[in-house]
Order: sequence, then structure tokens, then C-alpha cells
Amino acid sequence: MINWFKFASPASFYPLAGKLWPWFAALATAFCAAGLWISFFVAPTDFQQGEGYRIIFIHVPASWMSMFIYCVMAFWAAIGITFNTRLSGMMSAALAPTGALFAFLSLWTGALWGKPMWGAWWVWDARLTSELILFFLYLGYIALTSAIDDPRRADKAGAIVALVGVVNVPIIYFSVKWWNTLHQGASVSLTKAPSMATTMLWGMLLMALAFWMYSIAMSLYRVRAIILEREHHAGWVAELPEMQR
Amino acid sequence: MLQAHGLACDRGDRRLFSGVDFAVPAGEWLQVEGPNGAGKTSLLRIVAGLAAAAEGHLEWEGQAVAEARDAFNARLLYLGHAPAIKDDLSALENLQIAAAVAGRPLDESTALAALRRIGLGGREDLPSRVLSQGQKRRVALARLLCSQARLWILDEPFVALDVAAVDQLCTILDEHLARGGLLLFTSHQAVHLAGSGGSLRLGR
Amino acid sequence: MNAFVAIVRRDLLLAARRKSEVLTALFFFMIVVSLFPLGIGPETAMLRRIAPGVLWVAALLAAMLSLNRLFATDHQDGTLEQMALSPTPLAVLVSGKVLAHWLTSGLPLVLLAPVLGLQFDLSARALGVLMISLLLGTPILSLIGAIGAALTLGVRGGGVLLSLLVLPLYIPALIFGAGAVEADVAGLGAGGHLSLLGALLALGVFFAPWAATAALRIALD
Amino acid sequence: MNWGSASEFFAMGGYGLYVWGSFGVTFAALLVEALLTRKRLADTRRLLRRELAADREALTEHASRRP
Repeated sequence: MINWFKFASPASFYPLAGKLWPWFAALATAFCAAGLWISFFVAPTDFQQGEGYRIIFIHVPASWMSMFIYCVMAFWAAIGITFNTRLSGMMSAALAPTGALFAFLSLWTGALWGKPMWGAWWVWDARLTSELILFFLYLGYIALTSAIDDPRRADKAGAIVALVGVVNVPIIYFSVKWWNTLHQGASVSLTKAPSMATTMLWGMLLMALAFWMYSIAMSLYRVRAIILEREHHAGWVAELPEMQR
Repeated sequence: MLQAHGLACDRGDRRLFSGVDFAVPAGEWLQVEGPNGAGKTSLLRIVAGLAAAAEGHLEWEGQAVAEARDAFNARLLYLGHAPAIKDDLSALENLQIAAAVAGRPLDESTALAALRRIGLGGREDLPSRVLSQGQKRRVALARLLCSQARLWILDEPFVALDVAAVDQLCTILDEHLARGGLLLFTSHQAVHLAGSGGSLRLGR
Repeated sequence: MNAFVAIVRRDLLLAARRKSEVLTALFFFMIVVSLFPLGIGPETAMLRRIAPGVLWVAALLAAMLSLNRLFATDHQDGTLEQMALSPTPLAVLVSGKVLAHWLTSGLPLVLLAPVLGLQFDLSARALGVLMISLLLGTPILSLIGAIGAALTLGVRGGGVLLSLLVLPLYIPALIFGAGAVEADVAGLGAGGHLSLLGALLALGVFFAPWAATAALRIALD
Repeated sequence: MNWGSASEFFAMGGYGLYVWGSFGVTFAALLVEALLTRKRLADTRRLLRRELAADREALTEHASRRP
């Protein structure tokens, strides 16, 4: 059996993350190029929405990523609480800003899509509203963890927030949907709008993969900074090649 | 018998102490000494189970404490820096509620007797807000009189007490030790207790 | 069980000695609710439409007011340490505190709400549904609020942070609670909403004390 | 191929502002995030290097003062 706990120590994860992130960044660039090619040059013009629908090639993947990253944060939180590993808290902290950014981008592109389609920048659509609340949950996590000075305490408190949040996200989504149907809101939904052609699905899938790889690269990169900030008194930091000069 | 094996404590990214071993047999005391910031309070909180040790473990009667936390808590009395006194409640109410939370409800006459013995006779029903700092400490100390716990962990119990109260506390502690109780405490002053005991020095 | 009762009794006793805190939250609730007609206008049809939402949002904010102090005073005076060291599991004692918090901050809102509902010209039936929805919903606010209060214990800027953490989590309770009254007014029947609210409450009773306890242990460490 | 000319491509059938606003902001935001994180890591490293250099200096000074 591979000794996973060996990599769970910051000292051995720091160089590993350093080796891995460029690969994921390269993958992200490649997927992104392919995804953009499909979304602008292969996917045909939609007969109902014209060229405006091309926004979904980033809107939907950004929404997916924002939800997925929150789940990954909750996963690391659960690991951190059960095994009391230091690295899991750092991973959660490294993921949160990227997740919040994707939630914001999902809202931003949603608004830019909504203006020409619905005639309003913001519509109380179930998906958009849930996304907004998810954005608030990210902000709450970031605000709480940055308000606590002791990083170990911040990690543990953040883990609880992430777990409580992940339990609530489906409830919130369901309740907002329920609320939306009760109020007969906009029934057009972004993803359901046109009968989805396979090329469009491919475009969205490739962009989602690009964002996914980007998130991995970004979190690996950020976790290196977090490790250094927190472990600056540890002996292994002084022996790193980039510290010799 | 309380035993500690290789306890270590971190505060932030600084190690306060490490490799702390001690054993307190029944009927004996251990005084934790050291300069300010050496980690005396942290050590007591670790033993009480309020804080987690970075390394090491504790045994109570030969059994790991971590495996039987509730049973250990039932035998433990801890008095920290803060006296755990509610200003809006009277001394009597404070004492009775503290005892109920500790799992041993007190009837009123026992509680009153304890308060009288600790020198708060006639002040039992005043709101604790009007009591002096030393009197509030005495309300907390009255819990010792009513306690059936085997292990007492006291953080600076002599602070803010006058001479008479210090003598009285020493008597209470002696009685506890004579019953076969264990005592772990910190104090800046030299304390004369009957029975045998030792001291543990933290910090270099 | 003794310890649980002792904690509930103690917190009720403390609230009785500090009546002003309970009353302040109630006044806040009344004032906020009364401000809406002044801001929107006195049309009864409009007021009847917004009443459930206004009453619920005001109840939610009023219940938040006292959350700050839920664990803070216990933390300061050392009582929280004694609770953590009790042979009774801390989660049970935390449940006791949440129950006391609901009795002092949630229940008065439930009792006051129908009176304020009259200002909005709600029918007797709708007032009944409003009371039931608040009766089921305000304990959820106390339960979720306890998690937030425990997490922000001793944290810089705890008060604002607490609302940032807790308010998004209140949304389902708000939707189902206000929705129940609206559905009833619209003649759709409030049963579905109320049973969902009940399900949320059951989930909260099971889950929240555990999460709040975990957060308190972090604050104590 | 969907586009006859570059200007047609940029106009996006009249939706240019919305489409480019979405794609532009998204990629700009990702780029800014990457740059900020790079700066964060670089800043941390510089800080640590300075700290370590100061430590080493203090150590060598200490050693040289000994006979």
C-alpha cells in the first residue's frame, strides 16, 4: 500500500505540489484552447438566442466548478476533522478563493447572459439565487478563517463552516427552487434553454475540464504559499534550494 | 494514580514545553512551577482535557484518559483563572448550579453549610456582582467542599485570598489529600501542605 | 439530564434577572415590522401580500440580536470550561442553552407576531399559520445560530461575522416559513411548507448541537 | 466556420458587449488571481530568505566572537 500519510506532511507536499502544478496549468491551457475553439468556431449559432448563448460555455462550467470546489473543501474539512492532518486545512484554505472567484464569475456571466435574454441584469431564478447564496457561503468561510489569528484554530473552525455549508447547500437549492415555482418566476433556464447539441455539450465539457485543471493548479500553487507562511520556523524550510542565496 | 507521558504543547508555532512526564499517586500533590509563559496553565488545561496535547498521553488508574473521557470528567474538579461565577446569580445559586453541571446536585442545606464554612455566611443570597474579588474566589472554592472528585486541578487557587482564607484553603486541601485524593496545582507562592508531594518545573 | 435541566434553569434565571435584553429584542421586532408600512404605504392589499415576508425577516433579525451573547458570557467567566468538563456530554448542555435561548428570544416573537400581523390586516387563519410557522421556524434559527455563535466565539469582529455566517443558512427556514403563510393566503394550503419546516427542525435538532459543540471545543483549545 | 470576417466575429451578432464582457472578465479574473498568488508566494519567499539570512549572520557573528 502506498503511504498516503507521507504526502500528508507539509514538508513533503511542498516540493510535490511544486512539481505537479505546471502540468495541471499546461493541461488547463490545452483544454481551454480546445474549448474556446469549439465554443466560437465549431458550435453553430443558436436560432433563438443568436450568438449571445455562447456565454454558457463559461457560465455553466464556472457554476459547476464553484459547487464542485465547495464539495472538495468539505471533503478536506472532513479529512481534517477525522485524521487531524495539517495539510487538509491548508488545502481548504487554498481552494476557497478560487471557489469564490468561480461563484462570482458565474453570477457575472449569468447577469450578462440575462440582460439580452430576459431584459434584466438580475432575475430571481433558482439557479442564480442558489449561486448567490453559495457565494455568500464562500465569503463567510473566508471572513471567518481570516479573522482567526491562530492558523490551526482557523482551519478547524473553517472545516466546521464548510461541513455545515455542504449539508445546507442542497437544502438551500431545493428551498429556492420551491420558492421560485411558488412565485411563478422566470421559467427559462440557462442550461435548458436550447435543445442542447452535442457540440455544445463538448464545448462546455472542455471548458469545465479547463477550469478544473486550472483550479487544481491554482490550489497547488497557493497551498505552497500557505505552507511556507505557516511553517516558516520549521527546519526543512531553511534547507529548501530556493532559500539558499 | 495519574500519569503523564511525554506531554508537549504548542502555542501558535512555538513549542511551549515537551517531554513532560509525571506521576501523582493517590493522596499526593504536585505543584507545577515556572516563570510566566512557561505553560503552567496550558499543562493544567491539557490534563483536564480542555486543550489537546501536541504529543504524549495521560493515564488515569492505568487506563488512557482519551478512551474514557466522561468517566474521567466525573472524577475531576477543575478550577481555572476565571472563577465560573455568574454575576447575576447569588452565591447559593452559583454553587448549586455548578454542582448540578458537574453531575452531583446539592441540596440547599449542604450548599449553605459549605458557604458558611468558607466564610460567606449571611451573603449566600446576595447577587455575586456585589461580592469582592476574594469573595468570588471563595464561592468557587466552596465547590471544593462539596466535591466528591478524586482529582483536583487548581490553577492559582491562592490568588486574591487573604491570609485567613489561604490557611483555610490549605486545610481543605489537606483533608482532600488525607481522603486519598490527588491534587495538581500551580502557585507562585510557597505552599505548605501536609502529606507528600513534589514539584514540576516548566521552562528552562 | 440533571445537568441539562440545571443549564436551562440557569439561563432562564439569568434572562429573568436581565429582562432588558429580552425586551430590547422584542421592541426591535415591533419597530422593524412597523417601519415597513411607513416605507411602503398603507394599501391593505399590498400590506397583506408583504406581511409574511416582513414578519419573518424581522423575526430572523430579532433572533440574531441575542446570538452574540449566547456563549460569550459563559466563555468569559469560565462557565463554559466547567460545562466542557461535565460528565454530561457537552452537546447535551449546548442543547440546553439553545432551548433556553429559544424560550427567551424565539417564543416571545411567536407570541407577539399575531398582534403585529393585525397591523397588516392578515386574516385570523393566516395569523394562525404564521404562528405555527414561527413556532416551527424560530427553533431552527436558535439551532443554526448556536453554530455561528460558537464559531465566532472570541473572534475579532465577531458580531458582523456571525450574521455573515448565519444569515445565508437561515434562507430555507425563511422561505418555508414565509411561504407557508403566503400559500395559505393564496388558498394553496400550508401543509407542505409546514412539514418541510418540521423536517428542517428535526435535522437541526439532530445536527446543530453536535456542530456547535465541535466549534466550542475549538474556541476552548 | 461561423464568421465571415474579424469584425463579424467581434460583433457577435449584436451580442458583442455581453459575450466579450463575460469571456474577457472571466479570463482577466483568472489571470489576476494567478498573478496575485504568484506575488504572494514570492513575497513569502523573500520574507523568509531575509529572516534566514539574518539568522545566519547572527550565528556566524556569534561563532566569530568566540576565541
